[in-house]
Parts: sequence; structure tokens; C-alpha cells
Amino acid sequence: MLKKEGQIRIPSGCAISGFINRNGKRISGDQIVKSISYMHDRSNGLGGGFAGYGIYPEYKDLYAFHVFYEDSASREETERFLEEHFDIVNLSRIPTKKHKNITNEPLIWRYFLEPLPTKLAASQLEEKEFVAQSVININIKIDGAYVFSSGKNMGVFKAVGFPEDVGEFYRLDEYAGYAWTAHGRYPTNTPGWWGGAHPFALLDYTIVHNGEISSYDANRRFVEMYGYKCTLLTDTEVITYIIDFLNRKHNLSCEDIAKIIAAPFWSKIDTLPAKEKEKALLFRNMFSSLLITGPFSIILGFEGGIMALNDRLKLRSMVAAEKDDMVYIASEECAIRAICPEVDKIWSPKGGEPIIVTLNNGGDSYGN
Amino acid sequence: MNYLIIGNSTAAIGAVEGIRRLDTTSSITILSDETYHTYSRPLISYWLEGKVSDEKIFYRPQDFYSANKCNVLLGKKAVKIDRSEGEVILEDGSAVAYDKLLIATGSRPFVPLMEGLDTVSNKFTFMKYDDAKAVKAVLKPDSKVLIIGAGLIGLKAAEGVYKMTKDITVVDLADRILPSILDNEGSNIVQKHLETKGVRFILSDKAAKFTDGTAILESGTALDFDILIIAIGVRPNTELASECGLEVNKGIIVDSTCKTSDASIYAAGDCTESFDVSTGTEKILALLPNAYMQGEVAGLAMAGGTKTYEKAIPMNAIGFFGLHMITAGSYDGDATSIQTEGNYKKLVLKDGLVKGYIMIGDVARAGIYTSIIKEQIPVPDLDSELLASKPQMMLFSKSRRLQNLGGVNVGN
Amino acid sequence: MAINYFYPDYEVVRNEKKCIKCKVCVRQCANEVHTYDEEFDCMTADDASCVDCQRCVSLCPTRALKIVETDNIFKKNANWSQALITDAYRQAGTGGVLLSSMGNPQPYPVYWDKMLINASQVTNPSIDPLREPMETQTFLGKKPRTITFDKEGNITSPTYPNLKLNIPIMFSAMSYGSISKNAHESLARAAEQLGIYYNTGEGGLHQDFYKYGANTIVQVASGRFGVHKKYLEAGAAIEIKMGQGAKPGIGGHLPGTKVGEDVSRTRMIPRGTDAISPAPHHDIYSIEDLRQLIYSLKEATDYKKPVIVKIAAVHNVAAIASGIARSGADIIAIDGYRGGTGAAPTRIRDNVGIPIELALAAVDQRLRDEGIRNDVSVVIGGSVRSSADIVKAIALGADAVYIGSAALLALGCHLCRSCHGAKCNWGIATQRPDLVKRLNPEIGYKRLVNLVHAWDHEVKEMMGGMGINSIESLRGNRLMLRGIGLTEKELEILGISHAGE
Amino acid sequence: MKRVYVNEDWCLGCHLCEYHCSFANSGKSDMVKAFNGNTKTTPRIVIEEGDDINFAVQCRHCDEPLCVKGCIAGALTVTDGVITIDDTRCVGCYTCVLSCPFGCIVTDNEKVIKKCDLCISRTGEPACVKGCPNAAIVFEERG
Repeated sequence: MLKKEGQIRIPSGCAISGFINRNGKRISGDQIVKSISYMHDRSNGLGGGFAGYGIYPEYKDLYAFHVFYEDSASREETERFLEEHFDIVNLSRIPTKKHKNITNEPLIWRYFLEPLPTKLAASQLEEKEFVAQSVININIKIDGAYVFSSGKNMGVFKAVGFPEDVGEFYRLDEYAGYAWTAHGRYPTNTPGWWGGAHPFALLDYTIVHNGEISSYDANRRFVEMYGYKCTLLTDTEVITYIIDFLNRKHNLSCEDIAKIIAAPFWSKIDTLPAKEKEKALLFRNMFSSLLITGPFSIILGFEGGIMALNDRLKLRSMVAAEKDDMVYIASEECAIRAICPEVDKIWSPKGGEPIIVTLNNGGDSYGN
Repeated sequence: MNYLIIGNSTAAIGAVEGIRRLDTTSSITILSDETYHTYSRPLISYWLEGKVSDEKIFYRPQDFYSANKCNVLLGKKAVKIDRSEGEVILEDGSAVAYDKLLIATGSRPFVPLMEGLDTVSNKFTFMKYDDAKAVKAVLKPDSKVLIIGAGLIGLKAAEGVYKMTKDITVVDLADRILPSILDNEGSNIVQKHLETKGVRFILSDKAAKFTDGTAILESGTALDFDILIIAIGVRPNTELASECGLEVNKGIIVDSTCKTSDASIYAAGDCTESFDVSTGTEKILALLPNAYMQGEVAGLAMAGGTKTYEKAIPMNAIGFFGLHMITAGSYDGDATSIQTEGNYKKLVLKDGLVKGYIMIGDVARAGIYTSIIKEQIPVPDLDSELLASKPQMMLFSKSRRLQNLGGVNVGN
Repeated sequence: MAINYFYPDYEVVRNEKKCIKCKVCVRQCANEVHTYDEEFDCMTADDASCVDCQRCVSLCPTRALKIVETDNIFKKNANWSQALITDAYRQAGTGGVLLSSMGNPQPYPVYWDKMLINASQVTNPSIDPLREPMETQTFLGKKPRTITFDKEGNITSPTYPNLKLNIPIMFSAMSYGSISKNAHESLARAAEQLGIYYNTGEGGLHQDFYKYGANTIVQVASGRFGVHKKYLEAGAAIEIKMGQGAKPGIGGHLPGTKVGEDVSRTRMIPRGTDAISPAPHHDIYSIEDLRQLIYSLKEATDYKKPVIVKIAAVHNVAAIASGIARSGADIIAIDGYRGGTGAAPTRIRDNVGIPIELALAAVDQRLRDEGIRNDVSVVIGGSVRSSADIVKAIALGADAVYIGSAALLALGCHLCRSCHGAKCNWGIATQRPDLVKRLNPEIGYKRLVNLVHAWDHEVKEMMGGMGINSIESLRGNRLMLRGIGLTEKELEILGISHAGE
Repeated sequence: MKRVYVNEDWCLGCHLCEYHCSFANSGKSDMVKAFNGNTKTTPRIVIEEGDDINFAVQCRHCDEPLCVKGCIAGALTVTDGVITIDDTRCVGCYTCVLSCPFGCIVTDNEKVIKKCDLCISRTGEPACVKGCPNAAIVFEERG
């Protein structure tokens, strides 16, 4: 019998797409569904998903947890846990539409929460760390429950199926966000599990990823030293944790994170000006186990922006385009042209060179 | 530039090769009173013996003159040097002009006046190809050969005829053979060796008079012979030089570049005097290597070079009937000698230097001794224990070895 | 006494048809096995003196020689092997401790040979090292836990001295005394050319080799031979030797016969005296004491040099390593029980310690479990025999490897395991001038460079096959390994899955 | 030009160079044949052995070769810096033995002298250098 995510390492090939409006203008989810649908052949029906930013303006200060439950027992247990640690402002099933290609769906719930001040104070943790640990706790400890989205004013929607079907299933045309990412999955070692679909998210970080990294276990064993637990054994999961670790725990910028996970070659470092060289050397030395090798193209979503990055040898395809205040990134050009036929500029980013786009005006991430 | 060389033997060839190292275009003219392509004089005994063929007696390949762009006038004898006109007058009265002239006239056999010699029909000297050819023409199996002179030429002549006839008698006024290169012990060893081959020696005696076919010695002994070879000694051909006013002592006087007292005239080879570093005296060193070296230096100097030749010493390598001997330098000094069966070695030291040596039989690596004498390496710089045992590089200091065996500019 | 007679272990076989009596074998055997008999114009051999070092075999120009194992046998006994019986006879004759050298030759499992390496197919491209950059450069030493910058972007958090290795291979500690000066020169020059490090061992640093200091690790061992301020400052790093894989728990002993003029000066001991390294450091009876020595050495060198602590792989190695990591060491070197030695009691060499593979896996996991793996680098040695062993070691979690025996092989060692006899025919483990000169460092260093380059090339090929283009992505990447023929327990300790899983 | 150089620090006195030289000059296809037959070829290389030091000596191929200059038969010639002997011209007078400052002209019972020709005509690399186990003799360009 095939093992699912968490029981065995799951490599996978994929399609990714994403876009952002620099001015925070909110765009309907049907655009991202259309874009990813053009790369149908890059998926095999075993997973599709989306992340939208700026989609919950009415609850923008609350953590939005999206949770899969295998049964009501796990829901009850989870809700007990949530009630213990959080103030649950709103809870509901996530609206879906029956779709012939989407089957075996679990219970899919959404909670808008904020940590209970007493619990937060007692934990002596920062708020985000408190939330992250809570997510990890649920995912590890509560059998049958899986939190797949946990950021503010953003949400992940994923399922087993082709991404365009998943988009319809989740009725994404009813959401609007300033940034969207999408993923069509082509895994080679799983029967397909809803939790294992992409994007993978922790807090407001989401990752869609195309590739199969060969540094996986080196990366995993390193981040696990710092309180992370890679339960899914997927690349996306470990990349998300790495980014969370570097950004949230080390306060490093996206640019610096790119210099660590797709570090410049030593030969390139040798040619850098002294100050840059010192930094690059230290990064590579200090975070050597966070270098990601093997093919990948990723789109990282976060509050107020997205970053796209290729592995340093550019072993996976990825193109980027601009049109007015829009920036598009996708595995294939067709996925961009599908929703933006006339672009101002289109290019193929070099391996290891990040594309980082944040909202103008210091990030009015709510796009109002 | 017109180079003119009188002579066509070793020194002349050395000069051609010297000139051509620096000057590949100017004209070189060679005058020779013989009619042969340049040949090696020391090879005539081997030719007579049959060990060297007609082709191999030549000192350089047949294309030597053309390859070196030499104009060769064979059978032309130079009779006068006109220094004021810068030309050499030939026997036929014609003149050859020169800018630089080399006198490489060599030497000739010395034949003293002896009573009745003119009555001897088969009498020969033994220096030129023609001499050897003449001997060969009359040499028959069982010919009785009488050789006057037990020096290098006489004994080589003996070896040369030996294949045809074993009836050889050598007479010398000296009390031992090869007196010019060997000491008493050495002479004895070589004499005994030759006597085992059947060569007879009559020493401390001389021919008093001749009739055709018989020589009467001073001691009264009468010796019948079919062929008489006179090998008493040689004399340098210095007449051309002296007659035109160049400085001549026993040989033509030259400096370390072989220049004579006339700046445009050089001399090299057996007709000159060299400075013997082993004795510190000027002397005629009628030796083939010496002739070549002088010729080469002269050629280089004539073409504008500055190389000098000042490390000459008397030295000889020769063998008779399979017994080899190598000698060099002077024997005046403290000698240590070792004699073992078939081998003899003598090393002579004086004033803290190695001055000379004799090696007979085992002559391996003798050149190391030769170089020690020529380079005048002080004995304290050598491993004195090893010095007498055998010639070897181990004699030298490590730094000198390094220079010799690991360094650059090898052999300079 | 007849009981003291042992039939030789090896026999010299000479093909008389091929032998040209050149006598190279006679001239080259320091054990005087070969002789030429003038009277009978024939070659003879004294098999009893032969150690099977293969010198004569290698130099025989007509390939007329071979050495074979004797077929003289004692009555077969699966329990009492012939070697054990002979050893008992020997000890009954001498009353002495048996001595051996080089690494443990007993048939224990070799875990390197029970692990297989992964390669990419289809879903993930392998990388061609001839076309793409393939990085094996690495740094050894403590890494900062945090990084902070000032407003101008200058780094303000503390950093620590690290060793830069172009290739994750270093030459193990081998003292001048146990090996020859020419062997040391070969190692030093190779290290310099390769951009790696060699290690003085506990014999001090010969004055001629201070110039290679930037590529030298200077060792401080229990005998403190040759240790002084200039020595400490000369090296790129300082290694405290607590133990050695070949002889855990005991010290060292260089006989006075090997302490000639040069060795005496380098070790700072009188000529001709035995150099005895005590079993423990007599100023280190506990982990706190080790911390004191580490910081004394750092004080002495102004905190500019990383400090390595080398231990033998013993049962409790993971806990010991954790203690060392928390004692201020920058690098932990672990030496497995197959590691070489110039001399060790046979029973200790063959029975004490544990395999380096298991020790490494345990130490790496322990340090990660404690979250301190980035505080120290881990270097392992003790029989790294090929580039494949290196790939496996790094995948298990090592930062770099020490090679000792392999380096000596490059210099000509034939593993005859007779170093303690001091008559090494290859000019390695000897101080006899006529033998030492057989190792020409000009040849030696190039062979070392070749070996390391070849291995580096192979490591890169294997990395490329795995789709990895930088050594740090291989480090600790145990998914790249699969066990074969291992028990659940062994797999668990190694932290790897079985082949097929 | 490339020459054979000796580094006596590394010479082991093993004499292999001698044997390789003899073999190379023997014309035999196999070293065993070269030595176990009736005729043995004299090596053109000489080993000197001392208490602590050994080294091999062979023709230095001098820039100003006294052997060539002194040869009475024109048998020794220089081609591209390499001094060779023409067996058919040599008469065995040994003037070269007398002249060579390194003692590198070798004689045996045959009429003609023997000397190192750097194995130019055979392998291009001197057999002695190839056969030296310790790089005590090397074939290289210096200066």
C-alpha cells in the first residue's frame, strides 16, 4: 500500500503560478485558477491548491486557520485545544461546491482567532511563535486534524485533484486578493492526500514549489534542531520552515534568505567586494545546511509581498512578467499570457536570483 | 669576409666548424697540398690494418665542404704568404686573397741523414694517407718490416702491418718504448705485451747505415728487411710563417685565441706552440684533440668570437693489440702507482695539484683525472682517499657535483 | 628451543627463469631477506625475515618475485586460530606484550560496505560535474548562533575562527618520529597545494616545516612533546589529542632508537630517550579540565585558532562528544577502531573501541538532538578508504574526514603492519637515513595530491549523481544512504532506511 | 634542451637504471632475454656508491663536448644537442674516454665505445629515468 505524506518522503514535479498587484488592488481568484489551468499537463490530478493574500479584510487582524478533519472526533478535539488557547471570533465550514473530480473530501473548517492573552503571556513566547507552535502541536498531536493555513488576512485552499477543479470546488471566484499563488501537483510517491497538496503554509508564509530538492534531509535535520518538525516529508514543508526560521527567527530579509537557500557559488563569492563577501561567506558558512540544492522553483507568499526563486543552477523552468502594476510568475509563459496577453516585459530569471515584489506605500496589504 | 685556411686536416676542420658557428655566409677557402677529402691522419694505421675502410678514413662526411660552403683547392701547395697584399701565393704562381688567414700546416716526419738511406727502395715515413698506401702497395705476407722509432707512430705502424706480417723489428735509440708518454714501468708493460705478439725490439741502438735490404746498427747488428719505416719524430711546418715574418719559436707563437703576431693571421694545430698547464711551459702539443680545439678557437676568433683555449695539456689515448693506455700531463712530482695484473696506474701530484697520470689496461673514466689536471682543482678539494683508487665523480665536493651533474651550462 | 621455532608466515617465491640476479632485492630489503651467494652464483631468501612489504616485488625489474602466504598449517581449529596459537607461543617465550601497527585487521563488519548511495533518476536531474560547478569547499569550526547587522549592514555579531578546506579531506595526525621527515614533507606540501591540512601528531613541528604552518594542525597530546608558544602559533588550528582509535585508553611510546638528533630537537627531549605519552593527560581528569585546556590554548593563541579535540570512538562516544561540544571545542575529531598507528599493543588495537560509522551516526544525531550541531564541526577518521567512504561519512553527518592510512598508501605503504619494527622499506615509518631517502617528497606530495584530487573528483561525480552540487547539502543528508544487510538496530543507529524502502 | 639530471639526495643505489639502460640498448624485447642470454649489454650509465650517497652518471650531452671535438674518427657527432656514436666509424682509440670530464664514455670488450644517446631513437624517454623508482634521475629542461 502506498504511504502518504508524513510516512515517506514525497518528491514531486509540478506547475506553479502567481501574481501580485503592487498597489494592493484586489483581484478575483478566478484569474489565478485560469492561469494554472493552462499548465494542466504539469499536474497529474493528485493535488492542486492556491494561496490568496488580502482575502479576509473584515478579519484582517485575526489569524485565519483552515483545518482538514478526517472525522468529527478530531474536530472536537481540535476545537477544545483552540478554545483553550485562543479566542475564537468566528468559525464555519469553508464554502465549497460539489465537483465531480473532487472526491473523498474531509471536513474543511475555518476559524478566525486570536491568542488568549493569558495563555500567550504564560507561554512567554512571541505571538507568532505561540501561534506557530500551536499549529505544529495540532498537526503532530491530534490524529486526523491538519491545520493547512494559519496567517492573517490570507488563506490557503487545496485539495486532491487538478488545480482548476480545486479552484472551482473552493469557489475562488468569490474571493479577491492583492496576491495569489497556485500549484498543480505531479507527485510520484503518494496516493494523494489533501494535506499534502500545496501551497504549504505556516503563519502567513506560503510556498508553492516545483522541483525535487536533493538537499532535503540535510535541510530537514538542520531545521529540526530549532523546534520544527517536518511531518509531511515534503520539500514545500521544509522550505517553508527554512524561510520561517530565517525570516522570523533571524530577522533576515528576502534578499538575504535567497543568498542562503540559493547561495552564490564560492567562486562568485571570491569576486565580491569585501563587505558583501564577508556577509556572503558568513551566510554560507553559518547556514550551510540551509543551502537548497537540486531543482526548484518556488513562489513564496507572505504578508505584503511575494518572492520567486530558482535553484542556483536553474534546473527548473520559471518565467516572470510585468504589466503596469502587476507582476506575474509562472512555470510556463502560457500561464501568464492566459491572463495577461500583452505584457510590458517578460524574462527568465537567472538561477539563484530572487524576484521580490512588495506592495507600494510600505505595503498597504489590505488594498483598500 | 674572406677566410683562407692553409691545410685540410683536423685544425682546418675545427676552424671551419668554428667559423660557421658565428658566420654562416662568408667565403671559406681551403688549400691542401694533398688531393684527398679531409681524412684523419691517426686512422692510417687502422686503414692499413684493414679495420677502417676507404670511406671511413674520412674525418668528415663527403658533403662536409658543401654543407659548410667551403671552396676547397686540393693539390695546391702554398709557398708564400704576402702579408702586405693579404694574399697567399701558390706553387703555380697564382695568388689567393684573404681577410683572415689560418695557418694549419701541421707537421712532417723528421728523417735524419743516415748513411746509405738513399739506396733503400722500400723506405717510408708514416704520417699521410699516401704513406699508408705506399706501404700497402709493397707489403706482402712474410715481409720483413723494420721500424726505426718506438714512439706512437712507429708502434701504430707496427700494428698496421701486423695483420700482413708478424716479422716486425722496432729499433729505438732510447732504452724503452713510448718514452714520450710512459714511465719505465709503463714502457715495460707495453713492451712485454707487444713482444708476446711477436714484435721484436732493439733498444738503446740506432741504424748506422743502410744498404738496400739491410740495416747495420751501431752495435754492429745487421738486420735484413723488406720494408723500412722511419718514425723518429715530427717537425712542425713553420716555414710559411717564419718566412713572412711571424713570430716563430719551435712552433708558431699564438695567443689564447690562436692569433699570431699578425692580427689577421691565425695558426692552429701541430705547427703551433701551446701552453701546457701541467708544466706551465709553451710546447708543441701535436695531438689531434688539441689541433681541433685550437682550430675551432681560431675559427671562432676569425669570425669575431672571443672564446679562448688555454687548458691544453699533453695527453694521449692509444692502444696496441688490445692493450689500452691513457696518459696525460706531466710526471714530474710525487707519484703513487698501483700495478695489478694487466693494469697499471700512476698518479702524479705536485704543489697540491694533480699533474699527470698513466693508466694502462683499465682506463675507465680516465677523463675525470684529465679534467682535474686541466681545471687545476686543488687536491684538498678532492676526496683524497678515493683519488688514488679510481676516477669518479665522488671525488668532488657535493656542490661541484651538483654543478656538474645537476646544473646547467653543461660542460663549459 | 623447538617450541620457539615458527615457520615463516610468508614465503618468497623467485622465478629463477626470470631472475637476472640484478640484486635490487638484496639492496632494497632492510630486513635482509635476500642475499646473493657468490660461491654458487645464486639468489637466496630468508623467508623468516620477510614482512611482506612488497618492496622487492615492486622493484624487481623482471617481475621474478612474489610473496605467498605459507601453506604450513597447524591442525585446524575454528576456535584456536593459528595466529592465536602462535601468539601464545610467542608470549610464553618472551613474557611480553604483543605489538602491532597500522589499523585493526580483524574481520569485524565494515559498515561503509553495508551502505549504498542514492542517485537521481527522472524526477530530479543528476548534475554533470564537468558542466556545472560542483562545490566541495567547506569550513570547519563553530558557527555563530545569531547574526546581527548595524545600520550600514556591517556584521556586529561575533564570529569564530574557522578552517577553510578546499576539499573535505585532511591528513590525520602522524608524528615526526613515527613517520619520517620525508613523509611529513610530502604531507605538508600536498596539504599546501590542495588547500587542506596535515597534522603534526604529537611529535612537534620540525623547524623546516614552519613554512607550511598555514596548512598545519599542531597537536597537543598527553606527552606535550614539542609544544611551545611558537609551535601553537605556527599552526592553523590546535588539536588536543585525547585518544586514538587504534589504541583507545592508552598512550604512546616512541623508542629511544628512533629519537635521533632531529627528532630529539623537534620533540624537545634528550636524544636517545624513549618518548612516552601517558595514557591520560595528567591535567585532564574530567570534562571541566578539558575546558580549561581548551581555553588555555585559545588564550595562548589569542582566540585566533580553532581548537580540535580528538577522541577515540568508544562506547559512550555520543555523550562524550556532547560534553566536548559544550566545552568550547570548535571541532570534534573522532577516530574509529580501524585507525592506524605506528605501534600499539595488539590486543588493544584489535579489541578496543567501536566502528567509526556507528560512532559518527550517534554523535551527529546526539548533537542535533541537543541543538548544538552548528556549534562544532565533526571530523572523522579511522579507516576512510575511498571516496565512497567519504560520501557516506558526510551523508551520515561528518563535516570532513581525516585520512591516515590512505595517505600512507599514496606514499607507498603496503600495509605490512610492521611500522613498530622501524625498518620501513618504503621510507615512511622509519628514521634510518638510507631508508628515509626512499621516499622522495617530490614524488610523495604529488601522489598525495593525485589521490585527494581523484577522490574529490569521485565525490563530485557521486554528488552530481545525487543531484547535489555542494558538499553542505550532502552533510547529514542520510536520505541519500540505504543500508544493506543490516539489522533494525543498526539501521536505527545509523539513522538510515534499508535498501528497497 | 632536455637532459638527464641527477639528484643524489634521492638515489638509492639500487642499480635499476643500469639494468634498464642495458636492456634498452640490448635490442632484446624482454629484459630477461637481455640478461640471461650469452651476451650482456654494457650499461651506458655508471653508478657511484659512497657511504651515504649514491648517484648515477651518464653522458651530460655537453654544449662544448670534448669527446666530439677530440674524436679522431669523426665518429661522435651532435644532432639536436644529442651526442651519438657511429659504431661503424669508431676505431676504439678511447680518446673520448681520455677527454670526458664525467667519465661517461663506457668501454667493454667490444671494439667501439658505448655512450648514452638518451634513448632518443628508441623510446624518446631515457630508460634509466623511466626505470628509476625514486626520481633520482630526471629528464627535463633546465636553466
